Amino acid sequence: MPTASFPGYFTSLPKISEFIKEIATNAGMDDAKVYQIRLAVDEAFTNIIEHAYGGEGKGDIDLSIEPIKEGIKIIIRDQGESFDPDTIPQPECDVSIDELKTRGAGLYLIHQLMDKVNFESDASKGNVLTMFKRW
Amino acid sequence: MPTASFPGYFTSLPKISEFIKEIATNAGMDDAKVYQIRLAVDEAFTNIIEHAYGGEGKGDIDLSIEPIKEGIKIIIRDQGESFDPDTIPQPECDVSIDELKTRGAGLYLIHQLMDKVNFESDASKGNVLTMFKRW
Amino acid sequence: MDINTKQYKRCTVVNMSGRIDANTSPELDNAFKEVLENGKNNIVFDMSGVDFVASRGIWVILEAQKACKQANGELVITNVSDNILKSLDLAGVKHFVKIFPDIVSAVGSF
Amino acid sequence: MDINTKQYKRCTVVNMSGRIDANTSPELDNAFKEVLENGKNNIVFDMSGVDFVASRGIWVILEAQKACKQANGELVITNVSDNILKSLDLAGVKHFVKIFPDIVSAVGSF
Ligand SMILES: Nc1ncnc2c1ncn2[C@@H]1O[C@H](COP(=O)(O)OP(=O)(O)O)[C@@H](O)[C@H]1O
Ligand SMILES: Nc1ncnc2c1ncn2[C@@H]1O[C@H](COP(=O)(O)OP(=O)(O)O)[C@@H](O)[C@H]1O
Repeated sequence: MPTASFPGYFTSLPKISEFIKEIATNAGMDDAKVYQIRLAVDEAFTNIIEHAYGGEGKGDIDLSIEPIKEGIKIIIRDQGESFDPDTIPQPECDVSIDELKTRGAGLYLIHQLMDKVNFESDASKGNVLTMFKRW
Repeated sequence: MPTASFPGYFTSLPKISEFIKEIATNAGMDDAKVYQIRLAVDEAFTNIIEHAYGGEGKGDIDLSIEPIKEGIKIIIRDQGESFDPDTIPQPECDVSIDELKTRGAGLYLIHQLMDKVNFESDASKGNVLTMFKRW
Repeated sequence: MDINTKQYKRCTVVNMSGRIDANTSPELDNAFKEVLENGKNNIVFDMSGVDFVASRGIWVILEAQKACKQANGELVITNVSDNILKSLDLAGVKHFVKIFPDIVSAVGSF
Repeated sequence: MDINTKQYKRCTVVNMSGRIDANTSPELDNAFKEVLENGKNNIVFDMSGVDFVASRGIWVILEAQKACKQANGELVITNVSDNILKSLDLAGVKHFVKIFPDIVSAVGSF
């Protein structure tokens, strides 16, 4: 199972994207789905840096990507603050451009892009985000 | 010396152009000059159909193209009315668009595009336009 | 030869492919006239597909420019190949018609 | 990443290449703000060179749209790749921003 650790900087994002792209493409995932996984992982990393660690350079993020029978499984771990995603409201798009609060689609996109998303916080293991995308 | 006879219709023009292009290109003329020869020949044919024959379908036009030491020589013959090119005034371009008489650059272009141009009328041979373009 | 016309907010793009000579220039002439008859007087003539222009073609372009200007509009041309550009220059076309390097700047000029 | 801006008569074309993510979106944000500070409020964002857009990029686009509209202008986007288009659709971008298939129709819409 390919695993890598990335420093919690936004400059890691293109490297993470390439890492996912290579493994998912070689595993046989089609281009559109590879893009969707890359985007979900990018959103997750950005949130961890910004919200769990509270900024860049506060900690590493571990990524593992595992092609399994039904699809590709992604596990992302960090040692930052934990949070409960169920408390986060969905973004609205039924509003005019002036009313639009221009933030907050990351979590929403992750759920839309991936077939399964699970978030767990554990005092010893830290935060673990597990995502799954079908072939 | 490649020679061909074309019926005096405007639909002959693309064929004449291809004929020139192939021979001049194969003879080693560069693309820009080949284009200039094609344009001069096109203008000459159009004038012959329109002015010497007074319309389409009135007679044939003979074309010969001869690569010589210094360049390419073109001879165009028709059996139409003869004319004296020296009597034709040069087109003006020092005028406003409204004053511009929008006709009459064919002869001017032929002279600009080719290095030598000679027109002869002869009762037995008809009209002979000889043009020359240096390599 | 193939002529297409596309209407944008402030101009009409006319594009043609192939040769503009004594045989085909009447069709181009008609295409320009149709645009003007529809009340449009800003024309971008996109020459990306044109590979040969005889003086008949030049006159059609200049006639169209005349008509556009008389209707307070303008005709501009774009995507002119090097060979054609040289012959348009010989005929003095640039004194009467703006030539843009690409269609975006031509459309964006209106 | 590379951002270029080109002014036309009625709109400014901004194009960017590469990724628009948390790392690079501030530069795009600045480019849009600069256009608006120059008194221009019609923007065509040409995404032909963009190969990845994260939600940060989407917000930059929507913020720019907000600012354009407040100045009585508009931002439109064009040349969006299929993958990016799908994610913009998920985020509901098309409710707020017109998407044109090519830059000529985008520029020609102003
Ligand atoms: N990994 C995380 N750790 C802590 N908080 C998070 C995390 N991911 C998201 N959040 C919280 O959820 C909110 C919504 O996240 P998101 O939809 O990605 O939008 P944004 O990050 O633009 O605010 C964030 O503002 C933050 O409060
Ligand atoms: N081959 C020819 N035979 C007879 N008259 C010609 C010939 N070529 C040109 N002319 C005369 O010269 C004039 C100018 O020709 P040209 O410059 O080609 O412009 P146009 O043909 O558009 O009038 C023509 O109007 C015609 O009177």
